[in-house]
Amino acid sequence: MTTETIIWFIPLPPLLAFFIIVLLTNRYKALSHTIAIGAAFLSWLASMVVFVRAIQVEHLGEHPFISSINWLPTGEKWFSIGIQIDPLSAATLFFVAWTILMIFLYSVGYHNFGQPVGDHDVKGLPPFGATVENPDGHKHLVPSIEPMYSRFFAFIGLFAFGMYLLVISDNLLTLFVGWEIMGLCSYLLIGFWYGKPSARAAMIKAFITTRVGDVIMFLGIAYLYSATGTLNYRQILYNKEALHQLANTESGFLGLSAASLIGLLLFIGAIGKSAQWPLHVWLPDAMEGPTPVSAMIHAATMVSAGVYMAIRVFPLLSAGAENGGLTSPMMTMAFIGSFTALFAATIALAQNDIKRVLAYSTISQLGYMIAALGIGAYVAATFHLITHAFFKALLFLGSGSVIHGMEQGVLHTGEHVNPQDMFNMGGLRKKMPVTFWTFLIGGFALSGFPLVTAGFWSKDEILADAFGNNHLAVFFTLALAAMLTAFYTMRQITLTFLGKPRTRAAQHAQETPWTMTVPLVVLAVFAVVAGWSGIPEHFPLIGGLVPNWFHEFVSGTLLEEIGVVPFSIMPLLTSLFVALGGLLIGWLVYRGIETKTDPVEAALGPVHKILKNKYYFDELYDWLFVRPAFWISETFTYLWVDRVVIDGFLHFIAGIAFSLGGLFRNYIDKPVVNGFGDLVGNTAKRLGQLLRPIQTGRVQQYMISALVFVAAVSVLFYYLFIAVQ
Amino acid sequence: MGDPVVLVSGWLGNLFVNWGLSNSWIIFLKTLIGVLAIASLVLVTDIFLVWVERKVVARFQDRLGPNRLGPFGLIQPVADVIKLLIKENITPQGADKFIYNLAPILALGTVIMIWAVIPLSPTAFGTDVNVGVLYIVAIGSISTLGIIMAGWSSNNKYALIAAFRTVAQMISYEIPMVISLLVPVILAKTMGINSIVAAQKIWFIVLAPVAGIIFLISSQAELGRAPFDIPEAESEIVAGFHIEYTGMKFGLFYAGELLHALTIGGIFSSLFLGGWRGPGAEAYPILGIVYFFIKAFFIYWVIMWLKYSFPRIRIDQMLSFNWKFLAPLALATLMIVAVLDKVFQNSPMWLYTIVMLIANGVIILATLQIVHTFGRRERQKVAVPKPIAAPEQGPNPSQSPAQTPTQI
Amino acid sequence: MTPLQVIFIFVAAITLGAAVMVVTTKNLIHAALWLILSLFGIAVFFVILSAGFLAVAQVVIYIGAIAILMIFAIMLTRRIARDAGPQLNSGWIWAALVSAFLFGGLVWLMGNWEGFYRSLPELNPSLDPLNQLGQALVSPQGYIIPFEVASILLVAALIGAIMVAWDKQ
Amino acid sequence: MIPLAWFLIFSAALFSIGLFGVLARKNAVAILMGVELMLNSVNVNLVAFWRYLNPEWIAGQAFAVIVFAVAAAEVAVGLALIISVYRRRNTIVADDIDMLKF
Repeated sequence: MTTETIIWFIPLPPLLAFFIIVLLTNRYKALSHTIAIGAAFLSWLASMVVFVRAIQVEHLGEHPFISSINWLPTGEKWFSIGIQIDPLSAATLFFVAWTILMIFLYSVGYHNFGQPVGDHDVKGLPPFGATVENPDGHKHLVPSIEPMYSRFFAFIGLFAFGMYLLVISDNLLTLFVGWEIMGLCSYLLIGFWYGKPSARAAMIKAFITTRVGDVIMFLGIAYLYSATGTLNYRQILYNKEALHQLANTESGFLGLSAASLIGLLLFIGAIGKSAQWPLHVWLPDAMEGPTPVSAMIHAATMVSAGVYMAIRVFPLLSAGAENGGLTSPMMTMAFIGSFTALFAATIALAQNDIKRVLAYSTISQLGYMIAALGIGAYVAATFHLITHAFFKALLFLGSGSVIHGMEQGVLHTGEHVNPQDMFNMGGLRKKMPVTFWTFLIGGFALSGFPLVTAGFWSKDEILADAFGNNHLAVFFTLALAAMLTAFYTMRQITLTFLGKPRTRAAQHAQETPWTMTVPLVVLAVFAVVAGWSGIPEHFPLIGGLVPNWFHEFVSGTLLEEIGVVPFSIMPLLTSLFVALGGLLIGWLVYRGIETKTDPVEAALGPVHKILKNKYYFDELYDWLFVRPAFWISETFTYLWVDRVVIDGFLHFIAGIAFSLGGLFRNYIDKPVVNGFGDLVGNTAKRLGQLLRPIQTGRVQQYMISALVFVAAVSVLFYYLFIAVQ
Repeated sequence: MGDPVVLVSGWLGNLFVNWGLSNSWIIFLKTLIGVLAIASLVLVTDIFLVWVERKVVARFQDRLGPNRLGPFGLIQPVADVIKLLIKENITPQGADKFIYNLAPILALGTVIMIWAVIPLSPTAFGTDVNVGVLYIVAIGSISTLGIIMAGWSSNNKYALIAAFRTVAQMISYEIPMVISLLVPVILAKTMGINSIVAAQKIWFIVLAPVAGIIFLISSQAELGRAPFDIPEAESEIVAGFHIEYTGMKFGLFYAGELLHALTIGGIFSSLFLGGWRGPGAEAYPILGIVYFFIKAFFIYWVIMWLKYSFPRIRIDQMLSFNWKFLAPLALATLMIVAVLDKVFQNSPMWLYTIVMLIANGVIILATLQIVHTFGRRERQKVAVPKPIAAPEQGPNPSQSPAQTPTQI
Repeated sequence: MTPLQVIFIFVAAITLGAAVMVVTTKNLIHAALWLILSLFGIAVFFVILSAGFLAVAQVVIYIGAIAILMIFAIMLTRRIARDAGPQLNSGWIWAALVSAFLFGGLVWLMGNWEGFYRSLPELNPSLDPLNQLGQALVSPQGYIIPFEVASILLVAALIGAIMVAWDKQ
Repeated sequence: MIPLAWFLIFSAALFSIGLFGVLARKNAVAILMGVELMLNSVNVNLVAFWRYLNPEWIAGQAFAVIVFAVAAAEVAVGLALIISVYRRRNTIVADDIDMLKF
């Protein structure tokens, strides 16, 4: 098979799995997950084949794998669907395939496959646990299998289809299709436990918030299409003339060029998808979904899609830039990205929920990438996208494993504690060694632990780019955010794993099954190794040991070669300092905490409260958008416009129609039409009654009447016709 | 000439011509006289038959029979007739008088009507109808009517049951009889009895013995004689359809039955035994009458022989014998004879005869083989010992249902 | 007045009288017997018309089979047969009028036909009607198809009659 | 010499009598008898026409034979129906079998 054919087939197995599970195998749990994982595996295999073939091609950026077919006629032109694997999508495909496969596998264990059916589990709520009896007659609670097990695998199958479609797409429209499919799946999976009111609220919130970004993004796509007549990447983004033309066209909006306006519109879509300020509010609430969902959608793939899209349209964003200068969309991105990075990191400081901390951390890291892109650090953004996907997926899965272990402890002891609150944990290092070590690796990678971890290399590259290109505001903001990141990461690790158990549930936590730990280990390996592909050549001591392959590969995506930022000691020292310093402070502050109070809370006072409440953004949005919307719909639209104006007009029309109808009815229908109908009907009826006695049912009388009639007719006939002649 | 029939006919013709009658009236009167003559002859013979029957049955039963009146008791039937005539004529209450009185007339009359088409000699015959065989069948069905009339009008349940039985039997056995009658028709290529007799240079019993046997058997049933005497089975329904008849009305039934047997003999001899044919019969037609009656009485004797040799069979046996054996066999014979006749119609007489004989032999053998097989199977079915009273084993079965719950 | 005419009038009178009895007599068995007499008279007519085969067939089929069958049916529905009430329905006067009108109309119609008083042609002595009939019924140039259809009809009627009258109990 | 007219008048009379029986008799068997009379009158006509009009052509007799067959079939089925009706409704009076009444 040609590579193109294989690429075409990459997204299909999960889609088929979705339909098969939904339509056929919904009742059979083992069969369903086998199909789903099998499909994921097939896609993974195809992706790996494609990836390997892609890295063997020289100058892949100039000769990508391309294939496309016409799909929808629009006048004289066609919307086409097609595939394209260039270095960027190949790299993305790599981490997407790995994380999806790992998370599929992880889901088996997370949803307690192999456990008994719960005592009173209902669909739409997380499993409560099942009572089992030991051989010695002792009854105790164990985790029970998810009631909607098959449905979960169907949904994540559909999600995987959307993600693969987005990655391999060669145009913005197909990308948008995959984008929206993922939006739908995100909605479905956040609300997977729809019995929980919080999950319902979260799913609606996520959907509507991302919809804001999507609509604007769609405007951008439409504008792009009307401006260029195509949505294909290669015809726009890798076409100097088209870019030049776009950059020199006035959009008539705030003095922006068409390229800038389109870039900004598309970027707003990315803001929604990647949960950047000010559309970040949905992501923390999305943690209501099952943890594999959080890991896959809200850490590794879907939120990365926003950044991926932004990276993909970078030529458009940067169109018109002169010699390292920044275009207006890039400046916007740099500002929003760095602001979000810091802003989310501060909120993460005050969160106690293990998953929420990671959610804010995700927002913060995505801000890093956006900021990097904003300052033109194309490769660094891509690099951080990939490493972040690995270690953040690892962290989420690790947190899921922790929660799972804690839930077992809760079930065992019967203690009513929140298994997600970090202050209820502690000392899990010995209970869950695999989870601990992998979580530690992930945490260090997130913090940017020097030299070893992937996060260090990618983050360092961003800082280096920011420093090297003299974007000092960005540099310092990101450095501060990195320090806070290291701090809250260490806080998390310390509270969760180190010290002593603060609850009985934590004492009885158990290590999770292999289906959950194996993905952790695999991802931990990538969390370390992925960084080694992008070590700058001029790095002290180890630079050049491993060639900076990643930079070479990915930068080939763009038309113009991006120069490597000259090495500078300042950002290196900074990142060393912030990472190690943050970790150290975190450990110092939180080690040995016995109570459930946060020492930082006292230190920060009212600021902590603001952080804890996420800067009151939810309340702000409520006051700013939700209530006015309610007011408009209830009072203005309904009471005034609808009831008074529209209804009044309609009632007026209806009244006229009524009186006309009455006129017709009383003067035309009733006397004329009805009268005629009744006349006919009554005549037939009376005639029938008149003739009824003839139907005696007696054959002989029938025959007599028939014969009399025949006789009469024949006599008549004779006299009329024969006798006359 | 030497033929009395022709002599008398010519003399009568001359007489009527001299009387000045028109031609058609002459034919009418001559026919009338012929009818009367034949009917009288037959009726007189009928009286004689009573003696024959009684004598023969006595011999079969190893006794003497009537022997007091006249030589060999020959006057006995006359005495019987006188006895019957002077007996009281009883008409049962509730009987349908007209039909009750009509029935015996039909019973005897139909038998006499058959003689209209049976040629006694080349010249002495009632009429030469070209559908003579069919005529015989038609008259036979009228005799059925007489019996059902008698049974119904007597207002007696036994009589009615007997009538039903008779009708069932006669209508059933009419089918093989008619089919077997068609075999001589095919062989002679005509339905006129005279022509059939004339065609029998070789007796048809030689060419078609199977048809003859079938005809004989079904005639036995038509007659209601043993083993097919179900209609009048004395031990079951007292005496059958004529239970209520006395005196000469009964006498008519009795005479009709006897005469019917002789009539069957006459039909059989005409159709299968060459009728009046015999040495010198063509030269001296009066000899033909003798030959004819010899053959007819021989068949009559065979019928009596059968009657007094066989026990009565059950009604279901009677019906299954007809529908499952006789009728299929008759159909098969008819088809085989028809085909062979068509194939060999132009071959010499000896070959034709041999082929027909062989075919009939094959039919007989095949039939015997089939009957043998089925008879054995039936016997084996019957021979399986039925479980009568199983020896006592274990607890009494009637008690076991009550015990079952406690055992479980 | 030839003897044949005398016989004709005699037989016709008996036949029509019997037919009238058939449709008027109260006792159904008697009606059946009158029917037999009437049918027998028709057989005689067939003889007069030189259709000997039909005459004999008439006796075999009508008297030997149909009439007997009717007597059986009457006996099987005996309770009705003994019903002493009137055997004509209320509309009999109409029926009589219609029948009379039909008779009158038919006679009047045929009276207008020029062949009404045609006399008897001589039969060709070389042609045997029976032989002719036999040939006509089974020859492809004749009536083989109606004949076969009639035999199929008979078989169907046989089976149908058995099925209809089958007493399931 | 018998003219054709005699036969025709005879058969017309027989037909009318049969028709009267069909129309006026109460008992279903009696109605069937009337039908038989009508069929026979037709047969007389057929044979008479054959004899008087076209003795060379045997059609009249052939049709009479077929009428026999039809009559036999009709009687067999008709009587079977009557007996069946008698079993179910315990009557063979034609006027009582009026389930098709209005």
